[in-house]
Amino acid sequence: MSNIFNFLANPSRFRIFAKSAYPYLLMIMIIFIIMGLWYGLFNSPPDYQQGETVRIMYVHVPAAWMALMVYSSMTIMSLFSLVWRHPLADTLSKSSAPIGAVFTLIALVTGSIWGKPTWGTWWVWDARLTSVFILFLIYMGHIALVRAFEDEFKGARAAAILTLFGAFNLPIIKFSVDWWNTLHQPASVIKLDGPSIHVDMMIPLILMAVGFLFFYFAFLLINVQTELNQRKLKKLFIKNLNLN
Amino acid sequence: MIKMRLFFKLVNRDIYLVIKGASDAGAAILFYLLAIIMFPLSSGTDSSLLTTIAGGAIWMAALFASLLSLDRLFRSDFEDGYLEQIVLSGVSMELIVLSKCFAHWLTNGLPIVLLSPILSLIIGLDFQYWWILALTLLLGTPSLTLIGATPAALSCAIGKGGVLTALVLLPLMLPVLILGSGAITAEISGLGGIGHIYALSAILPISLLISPFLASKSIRLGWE
Amino acid sequence: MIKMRLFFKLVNRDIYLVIKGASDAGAAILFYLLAIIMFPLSSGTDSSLLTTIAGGAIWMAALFASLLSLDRLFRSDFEDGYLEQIVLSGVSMELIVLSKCFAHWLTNGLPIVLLSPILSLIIGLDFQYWWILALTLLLGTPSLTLIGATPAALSCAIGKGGVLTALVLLPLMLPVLILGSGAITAEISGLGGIGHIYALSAILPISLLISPFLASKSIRLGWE
Amino acid sequence: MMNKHIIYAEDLTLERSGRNIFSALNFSLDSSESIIITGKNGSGKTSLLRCIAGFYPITSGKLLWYGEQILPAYYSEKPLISWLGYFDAIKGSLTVKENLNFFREIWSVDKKIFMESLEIFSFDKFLDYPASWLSAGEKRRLSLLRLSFCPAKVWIMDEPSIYLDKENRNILIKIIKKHVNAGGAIICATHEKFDIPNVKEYSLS
Amino acid sequence: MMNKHIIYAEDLTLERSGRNIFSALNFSLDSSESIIITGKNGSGKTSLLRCIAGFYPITSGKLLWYGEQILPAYYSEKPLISWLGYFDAIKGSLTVKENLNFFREIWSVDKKIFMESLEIFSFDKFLDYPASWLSAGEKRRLSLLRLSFCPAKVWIMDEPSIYLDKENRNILIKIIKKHVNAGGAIICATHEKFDIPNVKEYSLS
Ligand code: HEM
Ligand SMILES: Nc1ncnc2c1ncn2[C@@H]1O[C@H](COP(=O)(O)OP(=O)(O)OP(=O)(O)O)[C@@H](O)[C@H]1O
Ligand SMILES: Nc1ncnc2c1ncn2[C@@H]1O[C@H](COP(=O)(O)OP(=O)(O)OP(=O)(O)O)[C@@H](O)[C@H]1O
Ligand SMILES: [Mg+2]
Ligand SMILES: [Mg+2]
Repeated sequence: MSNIFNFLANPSRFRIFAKSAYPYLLMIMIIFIIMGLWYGLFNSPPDYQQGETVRIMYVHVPAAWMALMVYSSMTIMSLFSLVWRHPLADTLSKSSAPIGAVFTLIALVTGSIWGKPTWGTWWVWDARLTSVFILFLIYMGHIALVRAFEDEFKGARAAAILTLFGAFNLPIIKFSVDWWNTLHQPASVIKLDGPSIHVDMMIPLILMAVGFLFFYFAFLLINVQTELNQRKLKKLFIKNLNLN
Repeated sequence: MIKMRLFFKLVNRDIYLVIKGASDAGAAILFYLLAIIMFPLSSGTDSSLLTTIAGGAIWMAALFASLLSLDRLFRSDFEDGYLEQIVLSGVSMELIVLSKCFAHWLTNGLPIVLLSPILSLIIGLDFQYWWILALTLLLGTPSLTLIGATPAALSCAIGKGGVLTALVLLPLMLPVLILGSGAITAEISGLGGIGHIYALSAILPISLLISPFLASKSIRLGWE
Repeated sequence: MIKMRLFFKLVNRDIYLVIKGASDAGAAILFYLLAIIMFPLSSGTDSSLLTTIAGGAIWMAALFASLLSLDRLFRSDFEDGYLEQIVLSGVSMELIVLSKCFAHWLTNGLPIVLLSPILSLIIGLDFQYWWILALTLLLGTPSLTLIGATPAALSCAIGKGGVLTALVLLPLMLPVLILGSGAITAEISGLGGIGHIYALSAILPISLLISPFLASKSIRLGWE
Repeated sequence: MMNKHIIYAEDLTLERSGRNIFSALNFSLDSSESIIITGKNGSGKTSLLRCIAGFYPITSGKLLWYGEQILPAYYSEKPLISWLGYFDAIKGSLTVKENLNFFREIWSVDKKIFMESLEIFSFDKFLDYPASWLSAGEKRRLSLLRLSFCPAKVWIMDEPSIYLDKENRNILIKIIKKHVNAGGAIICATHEKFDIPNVKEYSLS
Repeated sequence: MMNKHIIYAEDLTLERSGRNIFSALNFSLDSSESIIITGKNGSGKTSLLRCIAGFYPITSGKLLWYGEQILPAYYSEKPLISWLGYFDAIKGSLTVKENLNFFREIWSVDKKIFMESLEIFSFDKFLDYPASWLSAGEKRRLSLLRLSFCPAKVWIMDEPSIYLDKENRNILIKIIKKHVNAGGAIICATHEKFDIPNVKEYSLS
C-alpha cells in the first residue's frame, strides 16, 4: 500500500496514471448512475408517506454523503500537506474543493426541493441545514483562499489550514439530527445498528452512491491533470523570465 | 515557569498597547454598544419584538465587535517585524498566539461579558435571564477570539485582510453564535438552555487546542 | 475634460485592484450575504418575526459590510506612499477622494443593491416590497460610502484604524440606517415610506458636497 | 529677478510638535542645477523636502515655486515634482508592468520616453513578475525608473541610493546627470558621496 | 569536528515560487568570526539570511546550528540570533524607552549591559520621545541599540548601514568589532565596504 503511494507521489508519474485511469473511472461512473437512475425511477416503490417525491432521495442522499466524504478526504490531505509538506496532497486537496462544493450545492438544492412538499417550506435555519450551508461556505472560502496567493504552494497550505479548521463542522453536520430537534430526519442508512430502510430503496441508493463516488474520482483526476499542466506551464514561464 | 513569566510579559505588553491607544481593541467595546443600539433603531421600537430578538441582537453585536478587532490581532505586529523579533527570542509561536488571544479576550471579551447585564436592560431582555446571557457570553467570547485567531493570522500571509479574513472567519464562528443565542431563546421559551451551554463549553477546549497550532502555522506561512 | 479622464483612470485602477484581489472590497459582498444569514440564525426561525425585522436586518448587514470595507478605503494607499505620488501628479485630493468613493460604491454598494431583491426572499421579506428595499439601498449606499470616507481618511492620520474608524463612523451613518429601514417598515405598515425616501435622497447631495472636502483635509492632516 | 528661480526659500523655519527642526534656511534652485542636502541623522533633511513639496506647513519664512506661493501637494496643473521618498507606492499584488503602466497613464508619458527609461534600467526581465517578489534593491530600482519617466522638471529624492548595489548607483548618477543636462533640476538628500558635476551642497546642522 | 561550527551550510539551495534563488552554497561560521555577504541586488542575500534564521524552508542541502538541525525561528531555549532586518519592530505610539524596555524584559538583559549600550549610542536624549517622531536614521540607530544588548551570540544583520550618517556608521563598526572580540559571531549582508579586521567576505552571484 505504501509502495503504491510512494509510486504515485511523484507528480509526473501521477500525471501518467491520471491520464490513463480517468476514462475508465468515467465509464464506471456513467454505468452506475444510469443503473441507479433506472432503478430509482422505475424499479423502486413510492414511499407510503411521501409518495413519488421520495425519489429525490436518490440524488439528495448520495450527494450529501459525497459532500461529507470529499471534505473528509480533504481534511486528511491537508494534514499530509501541513505535517509532511507533500506537494501532491496540496494538489489533490485543491482539486477536490470545487467538486465537493458542487456536491454540497446539489444536496442543498435537492434538499430544498424536497423540503417544499414534505415540510412545506424551502428552507429553515435548523442545525442540519445551517451546518451544511456552512460547509458550502467553507468550500467557497477554500476556493477563494487558494487563489488569493501569488505562490500556489503558499495558497495550498493556507487552504489546508482552513480545511483543518473547518473540519469540526463535519461532526456537527453528521450528528446535528441527533443532538438537536430538527425537521430533518435522523440517519437511517449509516448507523451503528444497521440500516432501517427498505431493500428496494437501498439498492438504487447504493448504486447512485457508487456512481457519485466515481464521479468524484474521475473529476479529481481530470482536475489534477489540469493543475499539473498549469504548473508546468508556469514553470516554463518562469524559466523564460530567467533566461532574459 | 519561565514560559509562564514570558507569557504574562507578552500579555502585559498587549494590554499596555491597548491602554496607550496603539491598538484599537478599546474602541471595540464602544462599537459593541453602538451596534446593540442599532437593533432597536433598525427594527423599530416595538418592545415585545425587542424582547424576542434581544438575546440574538446582543450576541450578533458581540460577534461583529470581535470580528472587527480580530482582523488586526496579528497584522500590525507582523508587518513591523515585531513577531520576527519575538519568535527569535526563544518564545514559541504557539505561546505568542495564546498570549495575544488572552490579551484580546481580556480587553474585548471580558468587558462585553461584564456589560451584558446592563445591556440586557437597555435592549429589553427580561432581567431574570441576565445570568444565562452572561454565562453564554463568558463561555462563547473566548471561543470567538480563539476561532478568529487563525483567520487573523492567515490574513498576514495573504498580505491583506479586512473583509477576506472576516469572510473566512464568519462561517467558523456561526456555531458559537447559534448556540449562544439559541441558549437564551431556549431558556426564555421554557425549554431550558442547558444543552446549548454544554455544547458551547465543548467548543472552548477544542478551539484552545487547535487554534494556537493552526494560527502559528499561518503566521509562518506569511514569512515564507 | 482632462480631469474627467483622470478621474476615470483612477476609478479604473481601483476596480482593477479589486478584481486582482489586492483590495478586499470584493469579499465585502459575500460578507454582506453572511451577515444577513446571521439574523435568522441568531433570532430564531419564527418566520413572522423574520418578516418584521427583514428590512432592518438587510440594512444593518449593508451597513456592516460597508463599515468593514471602508476602513481600508485610503489606508493601504496612504501607507505605501501612493497617495503622495498621485497628489503630486496634478490631481487634486478632492478628485482622488471622489474617485475612490465611486470605485468603492461600484464594487460594494451596487452589488448590494442588485442582490437585494433575492435577499429579501431569503430572509422572508414580502416580495411585493422589493422595490422599496432596492430604492432605499440605491439612495442610501452611496451616502454610506461618502459619509464613511472622512473617518476612513482620519484613520490614516491616526495611524491605525479598524475599530476606531468604525466607531467614529457608526453614529454618522445611523441616520441613513434609520431612514432606510424606517422607509421599509413604514411602507409595510401601510403608512407609506415616501417621506423617509425624500429625506434619504436629501442626505446624498449633502454628503457629496461635504465629504470630499473633509476627507481631503483629513488625509493632509495625516501627512503633516 | 526672483521669478527666475524654480524654488526660492528665505528664512525657512520649521517646528514640529513644538520642537524646532530647522531655522532660517536660505537657498534657491534653478534649471540645470542640483542641490545635495547633507547633514547628520535627524538634522531635518526629510522634513525640508516635505516642506518643499508642501506636505508640511512651514512655520515661518518664505517658500516660492516659480516666484509664487504654490504648494505642489495641494494642486498643480501638471506634475511639478517627481518624488522619491521612503515609501515606494508599489502594489505587491500587481505585476511590475501594471505598476508602471498606471503612472504612465496618469502622467501621459510618451511611449518613447518610457521605453528609454526601461532600457536604462534594463528592467524588461522583471516586467511580468508580481511586484511582491522584488528584492529591496529591485524595488528601489523600480521606484527610480518611475521617477525617471515622470514629466516633472524637478526631481526630489530622499536617500535614493539606499538598497542599491554598485551598478545601480552608477545608473542613478547617470540619470541624474542626464536630467540636469536636459535642463531639469534636482534636490537630493543623502549620506553618500555622489560624483555629480556642478552640484551645490547644502548642509543642515 | 562539524560540531564546532556555530553555523554550517553545505550545498544550500533555495527555490521560491519555482525560481531558483541560489544554489550549492557552502560556508561555516565560528566564534569570533564575521562574514560579510555581498552580491548584486536580487542575488539572494536577504533570502539567505532568512533561511539561516529559519523563516524560509530550504529546498535542499544541509543547514546546521551547533551541528544540529535547529531552526531558530521555530524554537530555541534562549535567543540564538540577534536580528536586524528591514523592519524595525518599533511601535510608534510608545516612547523610545518603552520600546526598549519591553525587549529588555523579554531577554532578561542586565541593567549594566543595557546602560552601556545606551551610552555607546548616546541615546539618552531620545528616551522620552514617542518613537514615531524619530527620523529614519534615528529609528535605525534604535534598532541597532536593541540588537546590541540582545544576549544572543550570533548577530544577523541585513544592510545595517542604511539611513545611517557617518558618525553612526562608525558606531556600528565599533559595536561589531566589540562583539567579535568578545567571542560573538556576525553575518551581515551589505553593499558598503566595512573596515572590520578578519572579516570573511562571501559573495553571491
Ligand atoms: C436543504 C435541505 C437539506 C439539506 C442541506 C440536507 C442535508 C443532508 C445531509 C448532509 C445528509 C447526510 C447526513 C448523513 O450522512 O448522516 C442528508 C441525508 C438525508 N436527508 Fe437531507 N437535507 C435536506 C433536506 C432533506 C429533506 C427535505 C428530506 C426529506 C424529507 C431529507 C431526507 C434525507 C434522508 C432520508 C437522508 C438520509 C439519512 C441517512 O440515512 O443517513 N433531506 N441530508
Ligand atoms: N516569493 C518569491 N518568488 C520568487 N522569487 C522571489 C520571491 N521573493 C524574492 N524573489 C526573488 O529572489 C531574488 C533574491 O531576493 P533577495 O531579497 O534575497 O535579494 P537581495 O540579495 O537581498 O537583494 P537586495 O540587495 O536588493 O536586497 C530576487 O531576484 C527576487 O526577485
Ligand atoms: N512629529 C514630530 N514632532 C517632533 N519632532 C519630530 C517629528 N517628526 C520628526 N521629528 C524630529 O525632527 C528631526 C528631523 O527629522 P527628519 O526625518 O527630517 O531627519 P533627517 O535629516 O531626514 O534624518 P535621517 O538622516 O535620519 O533621515 C528628527 O530629530 C526627528 O526626531
Ligand atoms: Mg530622512
Ligand atoms: Mg536584501
